[in-house]
Amino acid sequence: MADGKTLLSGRNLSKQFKGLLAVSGVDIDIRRGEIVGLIGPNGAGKSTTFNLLSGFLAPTTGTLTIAGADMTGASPERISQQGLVRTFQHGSYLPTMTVRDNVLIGALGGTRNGRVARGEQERVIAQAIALFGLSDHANAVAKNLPHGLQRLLSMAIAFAARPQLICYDEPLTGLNQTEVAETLKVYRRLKSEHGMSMLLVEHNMRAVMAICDRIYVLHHGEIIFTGTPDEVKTSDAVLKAYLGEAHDL
Amino acid sequence: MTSEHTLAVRDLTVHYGAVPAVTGVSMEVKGGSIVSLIGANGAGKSTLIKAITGLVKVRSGEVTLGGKPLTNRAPNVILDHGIALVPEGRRLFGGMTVRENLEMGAYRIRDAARQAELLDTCLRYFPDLKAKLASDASSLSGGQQQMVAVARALMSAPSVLLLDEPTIGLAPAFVNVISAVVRDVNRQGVTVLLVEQNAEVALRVSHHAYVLESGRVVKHGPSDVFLHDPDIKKAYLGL
Amino acid sequence: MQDVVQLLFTALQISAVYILFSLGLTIIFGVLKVVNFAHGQFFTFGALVLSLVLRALAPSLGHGWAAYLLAGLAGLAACLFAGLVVYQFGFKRLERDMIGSFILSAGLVLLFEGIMLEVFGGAVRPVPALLEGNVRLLGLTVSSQRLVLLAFAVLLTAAIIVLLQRTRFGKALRAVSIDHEAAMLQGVAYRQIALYGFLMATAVAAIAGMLIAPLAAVTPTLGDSYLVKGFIAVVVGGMGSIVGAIVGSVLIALLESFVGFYFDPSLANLAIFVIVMVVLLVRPKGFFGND
Amino acid sequence: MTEHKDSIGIAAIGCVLLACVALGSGYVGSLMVWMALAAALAASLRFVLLIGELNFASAAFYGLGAYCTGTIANTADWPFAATLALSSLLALAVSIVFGGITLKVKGPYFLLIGFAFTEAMRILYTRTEALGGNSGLVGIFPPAWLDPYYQYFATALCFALILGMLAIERSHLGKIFVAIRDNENVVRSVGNRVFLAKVACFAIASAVAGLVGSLHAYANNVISPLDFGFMLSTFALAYLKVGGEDSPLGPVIGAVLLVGIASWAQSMGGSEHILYGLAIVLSVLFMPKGLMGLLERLRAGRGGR
Amino acid sequence: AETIKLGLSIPLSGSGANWGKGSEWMCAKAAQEVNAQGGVKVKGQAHQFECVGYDNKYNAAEGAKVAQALVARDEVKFVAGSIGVAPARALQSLTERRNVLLFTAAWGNSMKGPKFPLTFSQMNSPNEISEPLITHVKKLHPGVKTVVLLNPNDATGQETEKVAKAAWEKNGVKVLVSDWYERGTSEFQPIAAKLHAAKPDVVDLASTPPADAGLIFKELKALGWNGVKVVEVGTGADGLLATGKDAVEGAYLGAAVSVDSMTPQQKALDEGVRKATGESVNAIQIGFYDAVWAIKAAMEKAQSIDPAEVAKAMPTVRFKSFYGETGFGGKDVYGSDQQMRLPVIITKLVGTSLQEVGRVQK
Ligand SMILES: Nc1ncnc2c1ncn2[C@@H]1O[C@H](COP(=O)(O)OP(=O)(O)OP(=O)(O)O)[C@@H](O)[C@H]1O
Ligand SMILES: Nc1ncnc2c1ncn2[C@@H]1O[C@H](COP(=O)(O)OP(=O)(O)OP(=O)(O)O)[C@@H](O)[C@H]1O
Ligand SMILES: [Mg+2]
Ligand SMILES: [Mg+2]
Repeated sequence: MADGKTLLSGRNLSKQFKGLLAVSGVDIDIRRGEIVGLIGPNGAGKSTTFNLLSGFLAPTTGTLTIAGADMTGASPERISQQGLVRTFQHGSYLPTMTVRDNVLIGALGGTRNGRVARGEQERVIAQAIALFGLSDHANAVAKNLPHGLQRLLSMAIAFAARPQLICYDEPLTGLNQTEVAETLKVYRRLKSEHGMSMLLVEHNMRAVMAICDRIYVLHHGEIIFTGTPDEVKTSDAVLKAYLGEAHDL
Repeated sequence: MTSEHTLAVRDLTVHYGAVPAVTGVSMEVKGGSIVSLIGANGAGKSTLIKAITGLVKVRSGEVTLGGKPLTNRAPNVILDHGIALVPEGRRLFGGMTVRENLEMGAYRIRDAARQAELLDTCLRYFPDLKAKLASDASSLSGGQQQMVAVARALMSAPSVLLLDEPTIGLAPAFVNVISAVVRDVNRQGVTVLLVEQNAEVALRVSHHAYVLESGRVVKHGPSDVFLHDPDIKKAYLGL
Repeated sequence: MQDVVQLLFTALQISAVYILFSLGLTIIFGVLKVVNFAHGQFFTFGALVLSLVLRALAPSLGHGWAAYLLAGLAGLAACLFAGLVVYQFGFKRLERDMIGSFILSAGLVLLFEGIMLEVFGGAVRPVPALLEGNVRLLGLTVSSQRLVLLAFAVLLTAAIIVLLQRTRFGKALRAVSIDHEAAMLQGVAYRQIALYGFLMATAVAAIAGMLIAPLAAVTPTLGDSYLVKGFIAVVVGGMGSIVGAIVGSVLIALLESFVGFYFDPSLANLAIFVIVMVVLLVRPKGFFGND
Repeated sequence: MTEHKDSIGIAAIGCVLLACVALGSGYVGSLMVWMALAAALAASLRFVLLIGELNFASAAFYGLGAYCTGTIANTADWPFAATLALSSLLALAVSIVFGGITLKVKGPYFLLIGFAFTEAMRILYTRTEALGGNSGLVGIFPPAWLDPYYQYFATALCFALILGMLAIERSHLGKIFVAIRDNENVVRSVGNRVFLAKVACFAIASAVAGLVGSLHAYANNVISPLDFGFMLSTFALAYLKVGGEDSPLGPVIGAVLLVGIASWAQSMGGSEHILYGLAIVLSVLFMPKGLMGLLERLRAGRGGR
Repeated sequence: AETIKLGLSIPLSGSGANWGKGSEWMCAKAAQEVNAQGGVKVKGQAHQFECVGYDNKYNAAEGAKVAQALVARDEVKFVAGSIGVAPARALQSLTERRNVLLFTAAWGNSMKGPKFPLTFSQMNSPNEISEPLITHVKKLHPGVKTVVLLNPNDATGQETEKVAKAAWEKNGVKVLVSDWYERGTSEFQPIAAKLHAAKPDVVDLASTPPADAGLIFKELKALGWNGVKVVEVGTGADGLLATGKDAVEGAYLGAAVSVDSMTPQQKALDEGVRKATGESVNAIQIGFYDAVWAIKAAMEKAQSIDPAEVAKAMPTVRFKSFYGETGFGGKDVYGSDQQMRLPVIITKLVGTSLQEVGRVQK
């Protein structure tokens, strides 16, 4: 899998919390320009995997390669410099700052890592704000925004850092269906216009199925299935572990 | 059940500083029924729930349970009247074990046997928690925490249960579990007010629904009407 | 060898006061999230009132247990009243504002010290011991008052641990310390619990002050040096942790005894501050902190 | 718009103090310098508050600057500017090491580790004979050519430092500081070096504190270990809180007011403590956002009507 | 005639508050006596005295503020007393430059001598006290062979230690240990354990404040030690007794006065201080009373109220001190006659009162 198209490659990643093996022997690959989903029941280890990939947790075993460089055990800052930027499941924004300044912090991160040129900051910020539909709220303080806009803001911050790979942890929770549809449109543009890859952890199946090129299914810390959305929908193992019998997609 | 468990809100207005979040809302949750409160982001759903449970101050209007006024009482007093809340963002006691979290839920139940009984019921609803009883609540995954939050509210044996977006971050299978639990609890006679973004889920379990928009009730009626009327779905629910 | 045993025992005795002092600090921090600089003032106030009342009672009751009981109750009552006022009109209004309440407590230190100086004067007040004389124990001589103090420390600490770990009240206190709103939603009357927690801490401080009074220079500045040590004990042990406060206190007492003996007492003070920094580097939340 | 207002406000207060130095007797001049020193120290404290930490070690770095200056003044014949610079650099260097080790710790722990450091430094001074032990150092005078103007110089420099810190706060670096306070994981996740930024913030504030300490030594001519105990940090925090920590003007106004009150209360002997304590208690209780917050409220109230 | 302000830089808060309060009272009392006798008569005019004192909190920074307030704001030309080495040095750095006469109770040797022509000492320092006291104690207890010393780790302590060590050794007593502790210490058990471990014949607590000394003797007693107790510059019995109870019986003090041997006038002053502070008058406070009378005498002798003139006259005056008529000396030790000549009174604690056991008039 070490061809030029592979952006991220995790091998045999495990994480042990005291008595609990939260993630065990996970192999994960993301190619350039690909949108990958990571789904699984609650407590399956999705957020933990996220933390392993983004350097917020050091793996107990395994290796991590991003854009050709070994990133095993590297700090979050290092990994971000290598092109992977993530959001968090909760409160992934800067509450007391304005929307503009929130996005600025993302752009500054990109600037430091050479992904955003010094003169380009303003343009990148404006682009991020427009892209996620925050133009009317550019000067609002983040904590006063409605929840949905806060979600969009956290995506905008990550975007402004201009990474090659964006990892979103449950970005669509708490969005209504119109908002979800809008957001998915943005995702497609991130991929087509900005050439970004994406890793999504999400429980909104309809959205995951609609947007992802490939999906990993995690259960009890192990990958139990990999495939296209259509393959996932028809897999018995997945249905049983995750979707529950009587769920319509 | 009876009207003594009817939760009513009359002409309620809540401000954050000078900004109104809820304006002149009136609503009734009949004793023994399930009512859902739906609406877009920032519509004021959580604010309304917080006002009912005493977490934010009401500027004007009235909250009553079975006719008894409960406006602006402290959250613990509200709970003493049998109204329990599964708050937005879970608010578990990190640093305490799951068991201790559940015991805190039963804080007002002094009878040990009754507590044990309630714990049994909760573990029956959420068998996954059995293995986690001795774990620190903050080490649980998002979904597991959500289950603890619901279970903790049930531990107080409430007569009225308020849930603020209980399915947020839950895998589809667990969404069904929560729906089932809500229904089951309701069958035992508990009045339920369910706040949801996920309008479909909410409408399926509830009898009656209110739609909130910009802090005002813009529509209410029987849930099945909502669920089956395409116009309403389009206009208010973004479905 | 004899030295080492003596020093260990010394450390144990000293740690008794530190423990009582730091327990209060840690409880207040745990429940109210207040770094309470004024804690030492309650300690001092207890000792001062005790000395005053004892002197007033001396002509009629002498220095027996009865006099002590009455004076002790008076000291306790006075401190609880002061604590009540400080909480109701002070800390309650600054709920959860760590910086604000810290400054408030610093202001209270100045205010209280000034008032106590006006009221009680700066002279050292003699306080007779509850139990005079010394006892020989395992080949060591110990003053009886120290033993009384030690016994109280053990009893009070045990009582507090049981209270916090075993009782409904204790669990509520812990829950409140983690998320007071969530605790209220479970039916915990936060204001009341916080007040009780504050008063409990105040009472422990007052009792500690009254027990050490016969062994210390009782002036309006009595609590100052305990305050610094108490804070360090709490930090080393982990703020909000009861066990931590105990371990921290013992550690400081050990340092004070051993470094003081083998090097010099002023170096012991320096060592205590250095140790606190080292401990925090290794364990950024103290030995038992998790918050 | 408001950004300029703060700078102008600070500069205006600075000018008023300078004018008072010119108009007043020698004592008023000294008082203005104390106010300026206090304001700069409180502003340095506020600067670290940008990353969300209460820096109780500020008294230690202030003291370090003062002692460095005192030692040089007593032993070597260095140019004045070099002495100031070295004092500040020493504080900077020590703060980088200290911050580099301790900034992993947060909240009350960081506060109390700073407290411990301050006390450890104080005891260290008392034990060091070369630093004059407990009685401290004497004879720290500004050069003769500056002596008549020293009060202007010190006041002006303090305000320049305050404005300099404000400029950093308004820069991108300053935004990163505030972002760290808000949610450091987010800042980190987009690739900003959080720890480095924290140390930078702490070091800048400490260098300022060191420089102000140096000015203090020249202003008082005499220093002793007790000058730099934890009470100094506590008072700086009180200035900040009474003035209002949200606004850059807060520490300046708080310092001017409280140092003024202290000077006025001086003649009350023991009751000084009571009055001063009462002033702090009342302002914390009735002006939770400080004087600046109160002004804001009044203005908002009038505008709203 | 103008009213002459006498400035004071004294601790009025914290642990030194009582010294300051008593000093303030003694200054005011002396001023009142002078005024009642018709004031200070200079060139046909009778000037009145008035005392103003500010809290120096025992540190240099506050000392500097007090100095500015006294000298620059209140335009005080005479300082009738100052306590604490650090704040007194802050004051001195201003007074010498601004032509202000300064009395100080601080012992710092670095503050004395010809370099500081306007500075005078108002109290016996260890230089004066140690040797006579120690020689006297050795005479009373010829058997003692060994001593341990303890001092607070501050300027006062550091100076006392040097002198005391030399004095004991001169008397053929071996100094086993000389230790330091931090002022403000509250637990003295470890310190006592260490002193006790050396098994000394004498424990000399040198410049340890009385209340601390009481606590240490008490711990020593609990450990079973019972030798000769000395608190070289101990200023009074109250603090010792308050904390030491019966453990301080027999202690020798070098800077206290025995109430039993006081004249009625002295007793009246003692009463006054007791009212103000709750404790008996001590040597520091007496210095403030004496300084006022010394300033008056020097002014009248110089027939001037200019500080430089008054300072020039000061070494040659005789004046009415608390202890009786006296003057200035100290050229042999400090290089100039700026030290008030006061008797060294050696007292011993018997029961609850001090008894004078010796008096050395230099
Ligand atoms: N810091 C920790 N210490 C101990 N156990 C942990 C820790 N973090 C996570 N776990 C455990 O690891 C498992 C996986 O957690 P994780 O948060 O990765 O789940 P998830 O797949 O993100 O679930 P969800 O969809 O509910 O967010 C859970 O059982 C959780 O309890
Ligand atoms: N503490 C607060 N201070 C100021 N404004 C607030 C606060 N909390 C909420 N708001 C504002 O009040 C309005 C209503 O918020 P509320 O949380 O009640 O909405 P909601 O319907 O629960 O939305 P969501 O579905 O996102 O949870 C929003 O505009 C929100 O920004
Ligand atoms: Mg997760
Ligand atoms: Mg909500």
